[in-house]
Amino acid sequence: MSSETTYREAMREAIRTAMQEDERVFLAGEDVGRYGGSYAVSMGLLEEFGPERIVDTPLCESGFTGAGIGAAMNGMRPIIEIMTVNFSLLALDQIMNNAATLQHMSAGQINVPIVIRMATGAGKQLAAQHSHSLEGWYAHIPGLKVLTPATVQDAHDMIGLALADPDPVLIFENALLYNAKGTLDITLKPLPIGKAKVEKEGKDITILAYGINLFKALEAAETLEKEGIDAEVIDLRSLRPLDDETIMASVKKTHRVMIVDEGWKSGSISAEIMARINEQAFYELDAPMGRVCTMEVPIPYARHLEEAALPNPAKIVAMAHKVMEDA
Amino acid sequence: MSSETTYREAMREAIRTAMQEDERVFLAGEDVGRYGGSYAVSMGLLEEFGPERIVDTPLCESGFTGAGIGAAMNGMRPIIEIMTVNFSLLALDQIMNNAATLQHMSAGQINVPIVIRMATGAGKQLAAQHSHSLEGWYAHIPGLKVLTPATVQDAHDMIGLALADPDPVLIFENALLYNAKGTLDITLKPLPIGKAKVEKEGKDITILAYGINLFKALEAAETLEKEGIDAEVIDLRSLRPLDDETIMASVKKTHRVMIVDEGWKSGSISAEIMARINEQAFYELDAPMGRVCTMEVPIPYARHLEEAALPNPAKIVAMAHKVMEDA
Amino acid sequence: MSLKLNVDRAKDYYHQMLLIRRFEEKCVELYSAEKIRGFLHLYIGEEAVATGVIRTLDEEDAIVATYREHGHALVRGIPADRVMAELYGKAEGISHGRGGSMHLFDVSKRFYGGYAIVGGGLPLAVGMALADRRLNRDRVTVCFFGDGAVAEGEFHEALNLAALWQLPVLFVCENNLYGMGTALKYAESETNIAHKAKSYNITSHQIDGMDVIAVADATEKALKHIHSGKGPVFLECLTYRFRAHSMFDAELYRDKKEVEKWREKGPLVTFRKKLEEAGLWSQIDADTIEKEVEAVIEDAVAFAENGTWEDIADLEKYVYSPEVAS
Amino acid sequence: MSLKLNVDRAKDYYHQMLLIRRFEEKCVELYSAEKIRGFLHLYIGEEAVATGVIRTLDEEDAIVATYREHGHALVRGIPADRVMAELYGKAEGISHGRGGSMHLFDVSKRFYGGYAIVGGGLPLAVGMALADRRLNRDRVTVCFFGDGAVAEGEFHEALNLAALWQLPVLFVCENNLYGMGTALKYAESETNIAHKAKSYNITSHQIDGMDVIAVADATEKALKHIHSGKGPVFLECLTYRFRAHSMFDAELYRDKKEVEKWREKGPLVTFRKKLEEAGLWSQIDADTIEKEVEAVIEDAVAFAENGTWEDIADLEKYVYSPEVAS
Ligand SMILES: Cc1ncc(C[n+]2csc(CCOP(=O)(O)OP(=O)(O)O)c2C)c(N)n1
Ligand SMILES: Cc1ncc(C[n+]2csc(CCOP(=O)(O)OP(=O)(O)O)c2C)c(N)n1
Ligand SMILES: [Mg+2]
Ligand SMILES: [Mg+2]
Repeated sequence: MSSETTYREAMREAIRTAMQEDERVFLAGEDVGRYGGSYAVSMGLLEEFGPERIVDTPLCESGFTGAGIGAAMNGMRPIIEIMTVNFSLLALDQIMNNAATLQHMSAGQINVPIVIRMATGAGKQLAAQHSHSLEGWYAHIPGLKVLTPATVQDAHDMIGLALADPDPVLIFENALLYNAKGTLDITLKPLPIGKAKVEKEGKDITILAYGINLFKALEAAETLEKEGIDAEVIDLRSLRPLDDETIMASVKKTHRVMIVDEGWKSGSISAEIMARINEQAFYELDAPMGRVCTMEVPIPYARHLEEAALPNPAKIVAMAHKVMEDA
Repeated sequence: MSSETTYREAMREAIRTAMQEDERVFLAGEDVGRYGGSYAVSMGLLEEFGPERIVDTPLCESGFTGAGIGAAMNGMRPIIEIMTVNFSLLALDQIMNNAATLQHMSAGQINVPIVIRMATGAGKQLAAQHSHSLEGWYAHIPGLKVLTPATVQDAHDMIGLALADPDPVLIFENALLYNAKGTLDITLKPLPIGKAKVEKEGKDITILAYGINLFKALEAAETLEKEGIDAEVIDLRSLRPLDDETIMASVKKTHRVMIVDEGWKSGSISAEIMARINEQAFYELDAPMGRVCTMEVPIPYARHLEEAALPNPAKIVAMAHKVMEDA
Repeated sequence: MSLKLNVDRAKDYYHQMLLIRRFEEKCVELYSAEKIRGFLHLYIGEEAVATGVIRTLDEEDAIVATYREHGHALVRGIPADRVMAELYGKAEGISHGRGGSMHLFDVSKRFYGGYAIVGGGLPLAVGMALADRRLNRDRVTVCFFGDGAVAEGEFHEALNLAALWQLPVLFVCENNLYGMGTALKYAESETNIAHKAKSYNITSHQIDGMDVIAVADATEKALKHIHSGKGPVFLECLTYRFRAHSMFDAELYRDKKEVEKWREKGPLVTFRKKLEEAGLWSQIDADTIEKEVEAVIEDAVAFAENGTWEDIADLEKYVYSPEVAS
Repeated sequence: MSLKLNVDRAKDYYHQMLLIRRFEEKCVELYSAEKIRGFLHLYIGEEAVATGVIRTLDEEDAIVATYREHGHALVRGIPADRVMAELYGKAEGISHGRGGSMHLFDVSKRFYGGYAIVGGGLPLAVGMALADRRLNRDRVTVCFFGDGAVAEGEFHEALNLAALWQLPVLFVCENNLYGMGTALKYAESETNIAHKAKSYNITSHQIDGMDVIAVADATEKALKHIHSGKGPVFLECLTYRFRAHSMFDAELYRDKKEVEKWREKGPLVTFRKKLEEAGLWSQIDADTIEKEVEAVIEDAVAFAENGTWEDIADLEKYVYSPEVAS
């Protein structure tokens, strides 16, 4: 039952199916309706489901995210679309202080089955205020789950997984992936939240990545292959929880690790992964771990500067060499 | 010229001096004036400087932090007090998207000499929405500097250092430290931003800490001493920039490291420090690094639960043993 | 006195207000005795607001409150012993000791907390009302907050959404003239908060928050308005907090005389006067109520004292739902 | 026509508005040619607002704008070539290619950006005005923003602060009826934005933003009011964007006919009509201005084309100030 489709359409299809199957599901956010969605994910859904279920909100990230949380507390299954992660800072109080804590504060009386989707990442020359990659940063917050679909299949499956989850789930969608094409099989049983996926097996070095960087890592792995380095590439899929098991299993096989991550380097999710490998598989390491992150600058507009700031296959290959050559 | 005083008074003294010396300095925030400051740091300053310079603001964290940034862009040297880090989430857009990026976006035409102070930390049974320790999390953001005064001397000195800095500086003050007593010498030349300080030399294991956990680490080091373990205890002082030099020098001496940090474990500043040691001093390590962080829960109200969630000397000692015994 | 005030109702109001008063007076003692810790924000002086509003609600209506919510919780019928046990941090507390004074929750009573971020509850109330509308439930969500919250952006965002979408929300602003130590005039360019609310095209009234009957009357009208589908209502209740903001407040920002003046028109005093005027006071048997209330509080303290400590092994419980622990 | 509109002034307004129009028409071409990338938000249709406001300012007055700020930058006198080079991402750009279309800065012209977070500029403007007051500088800070920003909490917080502290801020709301694809009526419970602003006790007017003279008149009055120490002023300028929100917008949310109707009252058309009525049109020599403008734009494109790329080695420059690099 598999077909070729885009990341955007896979996501739309998943939302449509969820809305058909469950009256409690609704989608709300800026321009999700009449405009068709800032990245056109919800294009056509207003016509199908009407303005009570495809809800155009005013610009008020804190207000409509908080309203989504309230709706979730009171029986609904909201999908809140924050146009991009950059604007989610305005909603952080609601996300951290309410969505993530309510269950604990109320000793389990309340749970918050909300799904918050947002576009993330740089690469479209949108400059400093529109290019953050904060998914790794959000993964710091207990009470949340943080998903990063990279493939078309996951773009589809993660909507369903997130809606089925009784707790708040954040989905980070790389804006550059919406047009990406891939195979979707809607009959497949989705890989659960919290499971990483080995995308390419290898024995020499483990490359961990998520979101768009998975593809950069795979591209780098091809180059490395030609150079005789057999890289194992893993799609993390979920940054909270992280799949320690899959990560450590790979480390035990390859004994060399690097991480690719679009967050700013200091305090990135790469750091956390390194910390965990240090804690759980230190003696398996043959060399220092490496990471390719975004340079620690507000992302500049000019293409050559933006490109220089971001991870790319060449940087990944270079880091792989460094990790391989060491020791 | 040294005297005994409290952390709170040292800070107040530094603010007073700065205001006397520079007309451009003002203090603004909720209840800094008539109430005397929620932690009484600014008690008495309204009477001395008047309401134009000790500015009570309405409750609007984003608004008054943004106004502080604007004032800094236009010639002032504002000290913005956000009552506690928990409320700073409401101001995060202004902090990350404006304060931290303006210089870069404008190619150096604008700099933002703002100082943003906030109380941080748990331990007062204030529960989930009032007990965050997000200083390590803030250290992810390029363009910011993040200071964590632990000692009375630093409580004083860091105000001056931050005000002298042309860029945005965040100061995180452990609420439990305001009453702490210590020695203040106002004639001392302050240790610069970005320098860590070896508080206790030792040869067996390096314990890195900051803020209130410095004292827990020192207490643990005493216990360890009795057990024959000679710990080196370092006060990080600044989480951005981190003082890699001092950290690596200590690692090269002790070959064993642990970090104490009140942030939630996943994605904590400890993870970043581990990542850097892995990158810069991997071969110096005799054992996996350890960390004692806050448990990954919204902080509960009940004292015994809160205590169980936080780092303490016993946990530090236990982790030190683990790091020492390994290998 | 517009309300059809019969003796039963008078007794009930008096009982509720006295319960809050005595409960919190006991809390002050227990705080000094270090049985209660953390922040403790007393509602003393403001009892008429919670009582007048909440006693007028249907049991299906939902409540979103602030950190100053002991009164609301008690009036809503959360047992005093469960509230007291929570203040002790005991496992028998209504939030199992995890929430404390600022985070009381009782979903069985549709009491949805207890929020300590000023303004943070308002969008939640909007969302709860949205859910009720979508699910065709004819319920109201009541949201309590202080005058200080009015300056926060979330106030603005929430009022706009509620008005724009004509949602069944009753906003109740407890205007006690101060946000911590900051008087309203230092916080708002327009100090008539009801007037501000009107600018969102929300039906809005400023009422005497010291008069439980006025509050109940206004609430009744507001609920009718909301049930008729005409959208949210905003009530600004003028009241005053007799005690410090929290247990750490030196009260430098206001005059003792001002406090005294307000005490004279306190909710219990005002209510008694009205009942006397109506010839009802003698019928409500204040002494009996006083004793009943004292008994309830004694029991609550005993219950809390005898409570147990939540197992430390359960610290990480309730961070994620059990079904999909990960 | 209340304004003392002489020929020089008429020529200037016409020149400014035409410059914006032609500059942006060129931008569209250059976007198709992939010389300009990222987001590009055109101001076409709204030229009268920036022109009327900014030409009335003193050079010491400061400007805070949005991502839709080419017009404001040009009218403020930032050289078209530096703006164009910025859109190309060149080192010669006014922000050295780091900012692009959404982040134009020229502090020498007191042009303080270029903000792409809707509402995010408002608190900055308040703070800038606060600084001016503290430093006894008799200056005004003008803050431009759209109708969409009105729903954001920061709008509320900023207006309250400016009014509460009576700061020298001129708020200019460019109400083009849409925030991206969301019509004002779907965004605000009260669609009269000037009315909303009044609820903060701010002097506030709704004006015809298609009429450059009306805008200039209102600005002149507003500046007088502000300089007299009477606090901020709010101008709601009714205008319309003729083009898509950005280059990615399919414009599904509005009718072509609506756009056509607004084009008929566009700022250039309106101004010409007014000048004709006043017998001034023939004197301003529109052809010459057209040619001047075209020359400026040609030069700007040539300048941008010949520009250089910022050295990649300088990527990390400007993250921290050089004095205390760390
Ligand atoms: C966002 C936020 N800022 C600051 C605080 C600290 N704080 C707690 S209560 C309070 C005053 C609130 O005043 P008001 O809304 O009038 O309520 P009241 O306490 O008078 O009932 C402040 C400043 C907070 N809890 N949340
Ligand atoms: C906080 C925030 N939310 C969403 C966006 C995405 N966005 C950019 S412009 C815009 C519409 C703004 O409308 P308006 O304020 O009316 O200005 P206009 O574009 O019409 O000039 C939106 C939703 C943003 N940049 N910032
Ligand atoms: Mg109050
Ligand atoms: Mg608009």
